[in-house]
Amino acid sequence: ACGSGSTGGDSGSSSSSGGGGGAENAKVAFLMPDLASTRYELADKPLFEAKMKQLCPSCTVIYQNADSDAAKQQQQANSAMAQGVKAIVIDPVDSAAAATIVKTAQSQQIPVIAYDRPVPATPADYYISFDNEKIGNMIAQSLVDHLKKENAKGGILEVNGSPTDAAAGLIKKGIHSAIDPSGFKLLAEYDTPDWQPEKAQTWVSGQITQFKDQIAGVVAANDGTGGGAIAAFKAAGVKVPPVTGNDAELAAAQRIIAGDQYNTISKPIKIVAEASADVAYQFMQGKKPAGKTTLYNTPSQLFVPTVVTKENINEVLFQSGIMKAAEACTGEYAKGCAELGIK
Amino acid sequence: MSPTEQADSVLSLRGISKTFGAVAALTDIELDVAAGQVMAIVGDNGAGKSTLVKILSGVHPPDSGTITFESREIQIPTPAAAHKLGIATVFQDLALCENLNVIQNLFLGQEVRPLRLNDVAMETRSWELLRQLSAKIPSVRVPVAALSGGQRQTVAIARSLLGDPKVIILDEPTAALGVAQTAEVLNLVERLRENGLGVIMISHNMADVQAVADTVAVLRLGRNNGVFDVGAVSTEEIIAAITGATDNAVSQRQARRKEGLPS
Amino acid sequence: MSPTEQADSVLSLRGISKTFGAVAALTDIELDVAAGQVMAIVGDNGAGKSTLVKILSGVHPPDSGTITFESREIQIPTPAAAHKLGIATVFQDLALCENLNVIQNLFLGQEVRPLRLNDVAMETRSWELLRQLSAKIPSVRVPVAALSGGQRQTVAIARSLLGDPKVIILDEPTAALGVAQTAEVLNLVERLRENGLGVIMISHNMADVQAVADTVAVLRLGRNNGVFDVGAVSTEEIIAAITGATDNAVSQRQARRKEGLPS
Amino acid sequence: MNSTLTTDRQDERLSGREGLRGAIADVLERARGGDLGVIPVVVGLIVIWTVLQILNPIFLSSANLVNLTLESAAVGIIALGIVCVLLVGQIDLSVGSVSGLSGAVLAVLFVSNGLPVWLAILAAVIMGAVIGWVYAQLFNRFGVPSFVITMAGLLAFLGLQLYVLGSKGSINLPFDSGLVNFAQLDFVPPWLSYCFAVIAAIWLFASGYLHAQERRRAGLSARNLSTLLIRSVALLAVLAFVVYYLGQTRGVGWMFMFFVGLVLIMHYMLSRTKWGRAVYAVGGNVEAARRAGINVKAVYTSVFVLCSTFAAVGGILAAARLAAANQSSGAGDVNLNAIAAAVIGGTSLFGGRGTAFGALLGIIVIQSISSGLTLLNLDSSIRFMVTGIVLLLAVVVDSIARKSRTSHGRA
Amino acid sequence: MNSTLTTDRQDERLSGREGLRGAIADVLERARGGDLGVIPVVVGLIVIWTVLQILNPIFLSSANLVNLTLESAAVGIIALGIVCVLLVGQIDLSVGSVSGLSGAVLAVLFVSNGLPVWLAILAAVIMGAVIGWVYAQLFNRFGVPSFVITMAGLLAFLGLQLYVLGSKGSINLPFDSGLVNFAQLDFVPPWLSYCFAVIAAIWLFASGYLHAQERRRAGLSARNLSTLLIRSVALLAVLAFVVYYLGQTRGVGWMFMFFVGLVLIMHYMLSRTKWGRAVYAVGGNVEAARRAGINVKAVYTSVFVLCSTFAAVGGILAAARLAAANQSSGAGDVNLNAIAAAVIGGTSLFGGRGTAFGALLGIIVIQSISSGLTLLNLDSSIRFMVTGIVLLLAVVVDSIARKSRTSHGRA
Ligand SMILES: Nc1ncnc2c1ncn2[C@@H]1O[C@H](COP(=O)(O)OP(=O)(O)OP(=O)(O)O)[C@@H](O)[C@H]1O
Ligand SMILES: Nc1ncnc2c1ncn2[C@@H]1O[C@H](COP(=O)(O)OP(=O)(O)OP(=O)(O)O)[C@@H](O)[C@H]1O
Ligand SMILES: [Mg+2]
Ligand SMILES: [Mg+2]
Repeated sequence: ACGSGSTGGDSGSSSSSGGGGGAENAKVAFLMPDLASTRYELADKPLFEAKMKQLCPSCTVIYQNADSDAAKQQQQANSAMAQGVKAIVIDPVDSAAAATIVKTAQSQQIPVIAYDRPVPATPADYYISFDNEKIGNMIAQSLVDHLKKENAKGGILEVNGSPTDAAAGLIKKGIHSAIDPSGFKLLAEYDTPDWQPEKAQTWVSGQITQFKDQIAGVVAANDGTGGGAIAAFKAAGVKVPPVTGNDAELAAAQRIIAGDQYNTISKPIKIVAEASADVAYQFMQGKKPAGKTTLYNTPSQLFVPTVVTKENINEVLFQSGIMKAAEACTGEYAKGCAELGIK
Repeated sequence: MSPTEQADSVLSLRGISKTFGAVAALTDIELDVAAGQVMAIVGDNGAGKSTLVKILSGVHPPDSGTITFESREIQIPTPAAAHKLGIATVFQDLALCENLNVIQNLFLGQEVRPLRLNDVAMETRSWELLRQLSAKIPSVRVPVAALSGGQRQTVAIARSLLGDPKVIILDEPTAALGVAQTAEVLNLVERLRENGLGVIMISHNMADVQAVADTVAVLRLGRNNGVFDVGAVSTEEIIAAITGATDNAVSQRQARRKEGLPS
Repeated sequence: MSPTEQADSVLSLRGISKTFGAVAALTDIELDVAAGQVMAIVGDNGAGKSTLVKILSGVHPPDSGTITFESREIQIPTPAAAHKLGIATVFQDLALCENLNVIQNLFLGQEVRPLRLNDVAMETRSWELLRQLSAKIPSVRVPVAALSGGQRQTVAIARSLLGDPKVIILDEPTAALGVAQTAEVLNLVERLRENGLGVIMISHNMADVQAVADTVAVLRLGRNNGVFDVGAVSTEEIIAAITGATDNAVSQRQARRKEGLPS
Repeated sequence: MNSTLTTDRQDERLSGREGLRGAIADVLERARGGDLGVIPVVVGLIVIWTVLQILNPIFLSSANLVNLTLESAAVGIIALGIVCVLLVGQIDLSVGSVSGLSGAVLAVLFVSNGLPVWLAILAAVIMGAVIGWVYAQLFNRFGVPSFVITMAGLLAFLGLQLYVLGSKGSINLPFDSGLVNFAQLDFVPPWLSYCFAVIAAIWLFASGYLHAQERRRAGLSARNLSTLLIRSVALLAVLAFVVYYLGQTRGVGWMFMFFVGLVLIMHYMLSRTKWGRAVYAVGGNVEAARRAGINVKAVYTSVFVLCSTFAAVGGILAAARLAAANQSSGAGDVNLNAIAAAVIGGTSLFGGRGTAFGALLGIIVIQSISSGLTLLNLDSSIRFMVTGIVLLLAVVVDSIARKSRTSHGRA
Repeated sequence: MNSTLTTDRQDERLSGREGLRGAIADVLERARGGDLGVIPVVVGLIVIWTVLQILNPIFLSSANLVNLTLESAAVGIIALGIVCVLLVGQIDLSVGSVSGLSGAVLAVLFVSNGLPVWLAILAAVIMGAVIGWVYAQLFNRFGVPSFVITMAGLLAFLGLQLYVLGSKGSINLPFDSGLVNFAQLDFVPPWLSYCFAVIAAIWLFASGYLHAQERRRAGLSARNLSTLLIRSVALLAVLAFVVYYLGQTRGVGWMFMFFVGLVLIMHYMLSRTKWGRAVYAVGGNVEAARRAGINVKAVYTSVFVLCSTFAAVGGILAAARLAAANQSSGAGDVNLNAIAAAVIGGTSLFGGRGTAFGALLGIIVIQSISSGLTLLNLDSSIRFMVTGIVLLLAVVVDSIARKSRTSHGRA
């Protein structure tokens, strides 16, 4: 670490080492991992920024999205440090590889808050998340329960996320933890390259020819691939079995309203994003916030997501204000909305 | 044998210059070509003959100078403009598309029935043209890449006859041709002259020049080095103008052969 | 004037045939070239001359037939093999790399000091060679793409002299050359003969053939059509053999000119 | 019949053949010479079909082949545009982004703004054309390599796609809209499919016959009646079999018919119009084309516009097939697959060589591999490896068949 | 001095210039003629640096430029290999996968199997060489287009990478290992950096002087003393400034020095050896090269091996810089960036034109854009759009500078 002793750039560095109290005009980095899910740009970022603005009107948030590339995330972190940020909130592309970023930042006395995904190898200063593995487990479990209730016969298809995405790996693990002991046969599973819905559609189409009516349900790791799976059934002209999702995208909500998709999962992004802004602000002021629990040797706060189905969609997504009925209940979805009482 | 009096010129150049990087390829060239006249341009290798041709056919713009065509001062910015004016050119490097076959090359840019190509008409016409030049091409449906050097040159010459040009420029048209094909091309040049076209022919072959040209313009190192009337000049004089000396490799060789030196 | 008795041959071909698709380019060719002898190969366009050259220089494999070099029967599978045997070739299409400059092209494949190229030595030698052929090349450091047709041909010829060949094959070496350069090349061919090399020269120019060749082999439509001793044959006879008829475009043209018909 | 030689058969070096025997001999001769057109690709295709069928017997089932045809259409249409740019020796790396953007524009206009579907489609297609026109301007004016222009486009239009989708992220197209139906559920009725097959065969025969007549009248060699008949009957048999086999399940999709129709139109344009000649000429030797008086810049413009337009059309169909437009539409391997389809179909990356049918065959190769291996349910690591190997296999077979070309002097 | 003309200046059409004045006139003349080598790229670079600096004043800060140099090294080395394949008119699409695989192999051998680091590096590099060799065999034997071979490689080696990483998915390299230090923390001490700068300047002067002497002795025109001096002093000034400015923070990283060293070696190999000549010849006209007796297959083999080896080395450095190898290493835009760096640096996709320095400049352009826009804190959609536009801007500047080339008859 001796080589990096003099880091920090021209102006920002001198004040950053001083630390104490004044966080005015400070910068904080908010580094998100990918564009495969819309949530980072549409939810996490604006919510975090809004909360930050409220806590510290003169502070700036440096937002970056690494587009699923760990090396790019490293570059983004480095450039944030060159700009003299006082804290980094990072949702790592690769939990293992992010250790470098944590190391580099900590060597410059910049605190790092792991967001959404942990950095197990090198403890960050704080960890705030819901648990991806748990998410996988919850969507799958909800589907399994539903199938059991309906006395469905047959097996399950599993559409995982990108084979080169660490988060997808966690979700996959979670899904298996629910399906493997469920008694339903896992007909086949597929890692969708780049989370592409088209790929998921192609694969599911093939499985429909292969397994015909044995397919009782499909566990898809996010809403995009879930949508691809549904389109495959529609295109094959067969009945759509229950299909899961994850991320609670608007399009998924509409499909749930229309009865095409069985579930998705809504993460309390607002709560998490605001909590992380809180924690980051404390760090920027030079405080050391304490965690609710400790995970991976890191003071942590974990939040629990909610599975959304037709039964609870109104209350979880619409009444809570996460989504607006006016956006979702357009055209063909108006009827479904009316039935579910969404206004 | 042929009219040498200066007819009013179809094409005349004044003060044409062209530089490539550090090399002055053409300096202050003057030239007049009349309808119904064959003008030969001769000169050593690299004298600038092909550069001049390229300027006339719109391939390169000149750096300076004016071109007058049918008494109007014109610009020839592109080869398409030259075509439109009625200037057809056979380039020294032939400029054929090797991936296209003979018919496709012949009619390139002037296809019969643009929206539904008339292959039969084009093939028939191709055979006519090629026969006329006594080309020895076994099939016109092979890509030009598969033709011999002389066969390609014949294709390039045949192509220049297709439109209805007023001036035809031939840059070393017989370089790769066999004796029979050369004779046909010379016949052709004479026919073109009879039809009132202006013909510019570049050649290193003094016999051919003497045979068909009316006037000979000599270029030397990118400059005019005299315009001669073919009837009034001997081969030796032309060669002297080309090489810039009366004592040159050609005359030495001839002298040696006459003296019958051993080999 | 020159030795016409059959020396024992460096290179002889028996029954060489080559087909391209549906075209029989060469059928049953026989040929013998002796050291210290200049063999001219003549023939109409597409007669198969260049194909024969390409077979001898390892560019195409023959379909059938045998090649004997210095009394050993050999295969020439690649151009590199031909180089190794001592067969140097000037191709009709020159085969130069347009992106490389003159020096780089001249020494391609036979650079001086492979691991630390000696540019100075190569440039000096290049100028020597080019001067010797009285090339008019302003600079040897420009890419070949910027040279005129004749300049390129000079480069290709100069290249063939670089190694230490036993047989030199020249495929229409003077086609694009000016009068002075042509004379130099003919001088060169005579010097090569004196140095005991076997020379195969392809040309459409009967005057050149008569000037330097010892024997003339005529190809017609891919077949042997006679081998003549230059001393004992007239231009007219050779032309008759090439065109396959005594009454041909060339003789007609000549007759017409003699009779002085109006152009 | 062979006694008097036609104009184009008089050279005595030609192995003289006419009639049916001649035609067969010709094909064999060309096979020996390596000049086989699309035959090597077909051979490659047969090899990989066999392999995949052995690995999973469902692969050649009617249902799966129907899927295959439908999945080929969108990227196939994009590949058709790529063939055109490759023919002039240029490249377009942005077809993926443009297709994604086009899907996004369609969805936003149609679903979010409630425009009629035809207007939304038109807008997306026009946008594609405009993008191509901009590329062409940059290329013609500044001479920037098309690789870099379109790479800039790849990034910029990906950004625009995200921007257009904006806060929605992913937009569903209604399943009951005509567009989605077209891409998913509309199949040509069996009787009409057979009609198409018959019409194609008759058309092949008639046009061949008239052409032969015309050639004979002009004193040129021509295919004789039996050759023409055999050709047409063979075509009829193949098409009828395809229609029959696909008809076992759902039949021939309209979207696939649309793709085939575009292939036929492009084939005509490239082989039978002045424009097509100009495209090949520019690709073969742009300077020669310019000297022949061809407006080279116009050719480049037309080709870039065509390519981007096809990309937009492909994007619309992809969105229709998925019944959604989202941020990852057009990302991933769309670019690579489209270019690879063109290259596998025999289009040269150096320009001047290739056909519209090549795009059709190429995309079928690519989709067969992808569909065949998707069916195998392998680990993704293994799947990637096997995909690579099978792709290589298909192309090696093709290349071996072509190989003799060089040794016969046609590079 | 100008009175007697040297051998190479005797043609009277040459505008005769010698000495310093001549050198300047020559440069101007070449600028007018559009034959500027890398100058246009440098101009493009200056333009985008100015733009980015205006947009965010941190961009040209020493700390950021140090990051920039370090981030350029890995992909820059890959681009160096790409330059070689492009020079022979081929392409390698698999450099991303190969670099990812190489990182994975390194990590597995070094971390999981506990091999010494040098052995793990050696194994990864050899694997790269073997991959290139296999490509070359396929290319030489079967004549499969390199586009398709390497696309198959892209898939197969991505699969292999996933397979090698196995269930671990991502492997950390220990922070205290020499390799990670080399990529992250090792900087050239200031005195040594200045030494390097001085050595480079002296070497430039000495070699130029000796060369000029030799030329004069051979009767050829040569650069005169003042030109040589000015050149060397200018180089010294530039290098010393770079060292000084980067030294404001961390200085010049050893990894960057390693990259620059490789660039210099490749520059020497390409411009001063027989092999380099053969590479350019094959790219310019492969048939002419073959006829000149060059072993064309060996040249292709060397080039493919070199490219894959560089890809492997780049992959090792990328892993070291990230201190981890994971499934997405080498994925994403590594391929596109490496090829774009080569193309932006003036390498032609059609072969025969390009330099090793082009790869250096090209990657700096690419990384500047990427780093500059990272600093700007934009939405992804806007960032993509701006990236595309800035990239285009850089290259349009470059192309306008080059443009006069065609109008002066050099295509
Ligand atoms: N595109 C070009 N770029 C640079 N220099 C060129 C270019 N074209 C021609 N030159 C130079 O201009 C001069 C004249 O060339 P040109 O081709 O006009 O000669 P030429 O008289 O046709 O010779 P030849 O008889 O050999 O065909 C030559 O020195 C050549 O090097
Ligand atoms: N690579 C090839 N592919 C197909 N056909 C070829 C090929 N090369 C030559 N031919 C054919 O072989 C025949 C002989 O060609 P060749 O080049 O040997 O003629 P040539 O005697 O050199 O003619 P020229 O005097 O015109 O140079 C020609 O009809 C030509 O079309
Ligand atoms: Mg010329
Ligand atoms: Mg020949």
